[in-house]
Amino acid sequence: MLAFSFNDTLLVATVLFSIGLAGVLVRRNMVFMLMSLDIMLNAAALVFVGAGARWHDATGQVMFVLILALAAVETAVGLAIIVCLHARGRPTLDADTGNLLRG
Amino acid sequence: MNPLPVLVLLPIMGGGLAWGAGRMWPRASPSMRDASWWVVLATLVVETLVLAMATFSHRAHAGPWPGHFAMPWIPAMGIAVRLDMDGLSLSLIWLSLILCFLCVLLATRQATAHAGAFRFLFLATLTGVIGTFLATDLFVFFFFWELMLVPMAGLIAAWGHEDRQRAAMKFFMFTQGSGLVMLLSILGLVITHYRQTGVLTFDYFTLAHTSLSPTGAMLLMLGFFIAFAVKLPVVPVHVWLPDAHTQAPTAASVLLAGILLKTGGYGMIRFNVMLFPDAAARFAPIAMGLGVAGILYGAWLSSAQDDVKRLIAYSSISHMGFVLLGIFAGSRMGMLGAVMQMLAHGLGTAALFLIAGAIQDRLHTRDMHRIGGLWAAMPRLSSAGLFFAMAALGMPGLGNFTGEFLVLLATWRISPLLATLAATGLVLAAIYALRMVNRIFLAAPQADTRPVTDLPSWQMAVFACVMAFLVLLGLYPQPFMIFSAPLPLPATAMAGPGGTTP
Amino acid sequence: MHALALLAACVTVVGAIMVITRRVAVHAVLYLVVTLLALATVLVMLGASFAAMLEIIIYAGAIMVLFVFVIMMLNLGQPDSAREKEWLRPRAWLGPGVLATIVCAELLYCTSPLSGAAPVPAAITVHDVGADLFGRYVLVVELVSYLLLAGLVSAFYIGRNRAGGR
Amino acid sequence: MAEILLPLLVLCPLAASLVVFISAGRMGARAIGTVACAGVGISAVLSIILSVMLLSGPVAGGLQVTLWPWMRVAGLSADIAFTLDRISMVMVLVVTIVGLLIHVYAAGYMRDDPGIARFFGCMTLFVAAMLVLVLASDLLCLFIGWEGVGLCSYLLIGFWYDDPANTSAARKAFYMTRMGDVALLCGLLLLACATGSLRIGSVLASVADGRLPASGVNVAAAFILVGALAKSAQIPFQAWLPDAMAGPTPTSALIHAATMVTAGVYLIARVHDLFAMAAPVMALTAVLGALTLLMGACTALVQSDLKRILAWSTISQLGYMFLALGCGVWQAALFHLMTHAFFKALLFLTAGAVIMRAGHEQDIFRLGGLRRAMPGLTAAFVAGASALAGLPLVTAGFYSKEMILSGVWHVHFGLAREWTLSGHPLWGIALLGAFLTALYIFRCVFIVFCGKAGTRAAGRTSRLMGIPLVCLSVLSLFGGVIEMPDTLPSLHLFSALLDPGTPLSHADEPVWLVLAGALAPLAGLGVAWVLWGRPSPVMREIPGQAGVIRPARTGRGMDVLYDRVFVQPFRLLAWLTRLDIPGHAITGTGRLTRAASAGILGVRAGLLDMLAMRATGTARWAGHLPGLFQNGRVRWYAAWIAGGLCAGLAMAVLS
Repeated sequence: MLAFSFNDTLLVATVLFSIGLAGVLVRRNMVFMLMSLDIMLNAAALVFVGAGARWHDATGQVMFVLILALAAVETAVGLAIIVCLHARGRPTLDADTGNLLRG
Repeated sequence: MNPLPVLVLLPIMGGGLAWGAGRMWPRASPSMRDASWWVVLATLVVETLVLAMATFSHRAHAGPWPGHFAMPWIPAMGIAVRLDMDGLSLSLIWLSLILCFLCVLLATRQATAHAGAFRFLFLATLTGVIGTFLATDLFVFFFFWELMLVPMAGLIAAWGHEDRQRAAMKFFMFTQGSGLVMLLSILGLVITHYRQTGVLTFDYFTLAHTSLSPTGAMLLMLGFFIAFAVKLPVVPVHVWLPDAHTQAPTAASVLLAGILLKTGGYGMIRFNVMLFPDAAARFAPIAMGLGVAGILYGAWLSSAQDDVKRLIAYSSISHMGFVLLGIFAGSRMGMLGAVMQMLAHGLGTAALFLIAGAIQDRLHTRDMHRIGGLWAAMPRLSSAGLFFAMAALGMPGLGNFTGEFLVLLATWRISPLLATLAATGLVLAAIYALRMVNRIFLAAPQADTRPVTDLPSWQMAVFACVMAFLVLLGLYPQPFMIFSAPLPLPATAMAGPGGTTP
Repeated sequence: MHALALLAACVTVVGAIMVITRRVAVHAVLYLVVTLLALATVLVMLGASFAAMLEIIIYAGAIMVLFVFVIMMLNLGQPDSAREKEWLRPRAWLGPGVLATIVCAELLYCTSPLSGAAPVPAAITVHDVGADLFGRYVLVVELVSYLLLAGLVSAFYIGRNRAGGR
Repeated sequence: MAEILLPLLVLCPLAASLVVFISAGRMGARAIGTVACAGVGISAVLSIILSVMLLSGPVAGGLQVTLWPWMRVAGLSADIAFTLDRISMVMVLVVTIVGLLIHVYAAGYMRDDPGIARFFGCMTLFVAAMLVLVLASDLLCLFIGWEGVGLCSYLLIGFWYDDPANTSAARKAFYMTRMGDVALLCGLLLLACATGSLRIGSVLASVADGRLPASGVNVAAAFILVGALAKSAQIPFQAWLPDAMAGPTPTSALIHAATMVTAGVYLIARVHDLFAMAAPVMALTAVLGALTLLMGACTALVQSDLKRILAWSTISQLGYMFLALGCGVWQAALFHLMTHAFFKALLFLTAGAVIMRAGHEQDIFRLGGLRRAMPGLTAAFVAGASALAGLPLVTAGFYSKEMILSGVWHVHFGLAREWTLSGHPLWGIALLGAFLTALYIFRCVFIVFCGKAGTRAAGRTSRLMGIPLVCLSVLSLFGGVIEMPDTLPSLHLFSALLDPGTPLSHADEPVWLVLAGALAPLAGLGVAWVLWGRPSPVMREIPGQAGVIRPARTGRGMDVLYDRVFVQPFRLLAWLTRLDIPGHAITGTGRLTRAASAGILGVRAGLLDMLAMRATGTARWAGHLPGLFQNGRVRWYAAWIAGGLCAGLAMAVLS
C-alpha cells in the first residue's frame, strides 16, 4: 500500500511549482533564480513519478531520469554563465542589468 | 579476422593515439621527430599490412564482391554496417594510403603548432575516406561522407594560410549542402523501395533492384549527382575548390586533391551509373557537356593564375572533367579511363602540391612572379616539379595520358565533336603547365633570393617512387586496369542478398 | 495519509519557501538540499525508490555541490546580503506572489477531476525502469546524451578563461 | 637475338640519359660526355648489326618484337611493340649515326657549360624517344615517342633559361607542335574507333579492306597531315622553327634539322598506304610542301642571322620532302631526308664552330673573310652548302633532289572524277626552289667566308669537334651515290632497299629533265658569285627592304598574324576570366545576401528607435509599452510566460 495517493502528489507538486515560479519572478540574483528553476523542475518530475505509480508504468521514472539530466545540463550551463559574468567584472549578479546576451 | 572494419577504424584510433602521444611527449626541438609522428607512421604501416592482407587473401566470398563485412546497427530502420570491397575501392584505398605516406613523410611535419591534433584530424579524414570507399549501406555511406568533411574543414580552418576561415567555410558550406541533397535522395530511394516491397533497408545491392519511374529515377539520380558533382568538382559548382586548395596546409591540399576529389568520381561510378543506369544514360549528354566545359574552363583559368597552388587547383578541375566525361561515356573503356585518370591525377597532383608546399616553406610565397627561377638553387626539386608538370599536361608514357586517351577514345565513339573539344584541352594543359615551369623552375633566378636548401636525397627518393609509379601507369597500365575495374552490379547481385528480390 | 508522508510533504514545501526567501546564498542551498531530501522521501513513498536514490545522489549530491562551488567562487559577502535585502522589499513580492497564487489555484482546480480513480498498489522496480529506458526509449536516451554533450561543450566554452586562451 | 637487341637499341640512350640525370653535379663534364656518347654509340653499333640482320633475312616483313601489352579493353588493343622494317631501318641508321656524330661534337662544344649534365640528359633522352618513334609498330607507341621528342626539344630550346626570350621560344615551339599533336591524336582516335587497333599494319590492312568510308580515310589522313605539318614546321605552322634556334647549336643540328623535324615526313611515309587512298589530302600535302619550300627559300635569302638562314633552309628542304610525299614518291622523300640529315647537320655543326670561334657573332655581315682564319671549317661548310644546293654529280643532295624532281614531274592528282591536276607546275616551283637554294646558301658562303675580314677569329676547333665534321662532310658528298637517275648510270639501290617489289624507275623521262635539275643550282651559284662573290660585291643586301621583304626578312609575318589572331585574344580572355566568374557570382550572391540582411537589420533598428523615441516623447506617462516587451530583462520574460500560463489555464478553467 502506497503512502501517497496521486491526489496528494499533485497537490504537493503544484504548490512546489508555484513556489518555484514565485522564486524565479521575485529574485533578481541569478543564483537564486537557478535554484528556483530547479524547484520547478523537481515539481514536474514529481508529477511524472506520481503518474507512473498511479498507472503502474515505468515511463514515469524514465521521464524522471530524463528531467534529471535536463536539470543537470541547465544548471551546468547556467552556473557557467554566472561564473563567466562574474569573471568579467560584473558587480552584481543582477539578472535585470541590461541585456545579458550583450555581456 | 575481417580486414574491412579494421581498415576503417584503424586510422582514427591511431590518430587518437597520436594526439595523446603528442600531448604527453611534446617534441623537444623542431628538428626532432616526436612520438606522435612515429605513431602515425606505425598506424599507416599497420594499415598497409592489413590492406595487403585484404588484397592478396582469397577467402570464401560471403558477399557479392571479394571483400564483405556486415553487422546490424539499427535493425528497426534496416541500417547495418555493410562494407564491401571491389577492385575500384581497393585501388582507391591503395591510392589514399600511398598519398598518406607521402604526406606523413614529406608534409605533416610542417604543421608545428598542435601537431598531435593535426595528425588526429588527418587520420580521421582518412577514416572517412576509406569508409566512403567501402560502405555499401547508403546510410553508412552518408555517415562516412559527412565524417570526411568535418576534420578536413578543421584542418583548413586551423592550419591553413592567410584566408583560411573563409576558405574552410566555403568548403564546408558547399559540400555539406550538397550532402544534404544526397541524403534526400537516399531517403527517397529507401522510401520508394519500402513502398514497393515493404522491406525497409539501406542496402545498396537490394536497393539497386528498385524499379523506378523514369522521372523518379532521374530526380533521385540528380540528387546523388549534385553531391558528387560538388565534390568532383564539375564546373558551375567548383567555386569552393580553388580557395580550399590554396588556403589549406600542404598535407590537407594533398588529401583534398588526391583523395577527396576521387570520392566524387567514385560516388558517380557507384551510385549514379551503377545504381541508376537508365537515368544516367539519359543524363549522359548533359554530364559529358559539363565535363568538356570543366576541361576547357579549368585549363583556361589555370593558365591565367599567378598563385602556384591556385594554378594546380584549377588544373585539377580540368583533369576531373576528363573523369566526368569518362564516367558518363557509357562504355567500359570510358569507365576504365576515368579510373586510370583518377589514380594518375591523384599521384601527380599530390606531388605537385607537395612541391608547391616545399617552395612555400622555403620562400614564403606562392606568387609565381616572386618565386623566380629555382633550377640553379634547387635542381632536385625543380626536376621533380618539371616531371610532374609534364605528367599534368598529359605527356604520353605517363599515367595521365593513359586515362585521357581512354576517355577520349570512349567519347569519340559517341561524339567526335566533344572528343575534339576535350582534346583541345590538352593544348591548354600545355599552356598552363609550361607557364608554371617557365615561371618557377626554368627561369632566371630572382635577384634577392636567399640561399635555400634543396630537397634532401631521401625525399627525392620518395618522389622518385611516385614518378616510377606514374611511368608504370603510363607504360604498363594493363594490370592496373584489370585490378581496379569496378565490378559490374547485375552479374554479381545474383549471388548477393540482392538476388533474392524479384 | 501517513504521518511520515505528511511530514515529508510539509518539509518539502516549507524548505522550498525558505529557499526563495533567503538572503544568503549558502543558506538557500542548504535549504534546497533539505527540500530535495524530503522530496526523495516522498518519492520513496510513491514506490519509486530508484528515482529517490537518483534524486539524492545526483541532485542533492552532485548538482548542489556544483552550486556550492560556484557560490564559493563568487566570493559573496555582507554587501551582497544587504543588497538582497534591499531587493526583497515586500513590494517586490506583490506581483509574483499574486501571479504564483493564481497559477497554483488554477492548477489545483484543473487537476482535481483527475483524482477520482482508485490507486493501483504496486511498486515499480529498477528492472522495469531499466528495461524501458534501454528498450523503448533508447533513442531518447541517445538524444539526452547529445544534450549532455552539448551542455558540456557549451559550459566549457562559456566558462573558459578568455584572457589566457588564443 | 633481335628480341634482345631491338629493345636494347632504345634502352641504351635511355639508360645513359638516366645516369646523366641522376648523377648530375657529381660527374665531370668529360665523364658525362663519355657516358652520353657511349649510350648513343652502342645503339649506333646495334643499329648497324640489326640492319645487317634485317637485310640478310627474308625480304618480306621485318623484325618484330612485342614487349608487353599496353592496354586491352573492349574495342581497343595496343601494345608496346617495336618493328624494324626497311623504312624504319633507314631512319634508325640516320638517327643513331648522325646522333652519335653530333654527340661527339657536343662533348667538345658544351665542355665548359655548367648545365652540361642537363644538356646531355636531354639529348640522349631525345635519341631514345626518337628511336621509340621510329621503331614503334603501334601508332599509340609512336605517339609516346612523338611527344617525347617534343618535350626534349622544348627543354633544349629553353636550355639557357636565363633569357626569357629563349624560354618563350621554347614554349612557342611546344604549343605549336602540341596543336599538331592534338590533331594527330584525333586522327588516332578516329582510326582506333574504326579499326579497333592502332597497330600500323592492321590499320593499313583494314583501311585497304575498305572498313573505313572514303570520307573517314580523308579525315584521318588530314588529321595526321596536320600533326606532321606542325612537327615539321610547314605552312601554317612554320613560325616556331626559326625561333627554336635559341637552343645550343648541337641541338639545332640534331633536333631541329636532322631528326625531329623529319618525324612528320617519316610518319607520312609510314602510313603512305593510307595517304594513297586520300587523293585530296595528297594534293594538299604536295601544294603545302611546294609553297613552304618556296617561302622558306625566299625568306632564307633575306635573313642575316646565320642560324636563322639554316633554319629557314630546313623548312624549305622539308617542303621538298612533303612535296615528294604528296606526289606519292615517299622513297624520294626518305632519301632526301637521309641526305638532308647529313648535310644539314654538317652545316649546323660547322656554323656552330664558326660562331663559337668568332666570339658568338651570328650576323653574317659582321662575320666575313673567315676563309683564311679557318680553312678546315670553310671546306666543311662549302661541302655542306654544295650538298644543300645540290651541285650536280659530286654531292648527295643532287641525287635526292633529282629523285624528287623526276617523281613530281610524272605525278597526276585524281582529285575528282574529271578533274585531275598535273604535277608540272609543282615541278616548276621545285626547280625554282633549287635555284633559290643555291642562291641563298652561296650568298651565305660568300659573305661569311670571302670578302674582307670582319670579326677576329680566336682559338682552334678541337679535335673532338673536328672528327664529326669530317665524317659528315664525307657523307654529304658521297652519301648519295646509291641512287641515281635513269639517264645517268641507272642505279636504284635505295628505292630497291625500301620497296624491293616495285623499283621506282622512270625510263621514259626526257634527258632535259635531269639537265634542268643539274643546271638550276649551278645557275644559282653563278648568280650568287656575281652578286656577292667578287671582291667588290654588287650589293650587300637584297634591295627593296621596305615593301614585301621587310616582313619576310624579320620572318615575323606569320608571327604577327598568330599574335593578333590567337595569342592576344587568348591573353585578353584569360585575363578577363582569371578571377573565375561563377566563383565571383556565387561569392557575390553571398555578399549581397549579407549586405541585404545587414540593411534589413539596420532598418529594423531604426524603426524600433523611432518607435521608442515616439513612445518616450509623446506618451511618457502611458508607461513604457515597447519597453515592456523588449527590455532584455529575464524576469520580465518569465513573468510574461507565467502570465500566459495563467491566461491559458484560465481558459481551461472557464470553459
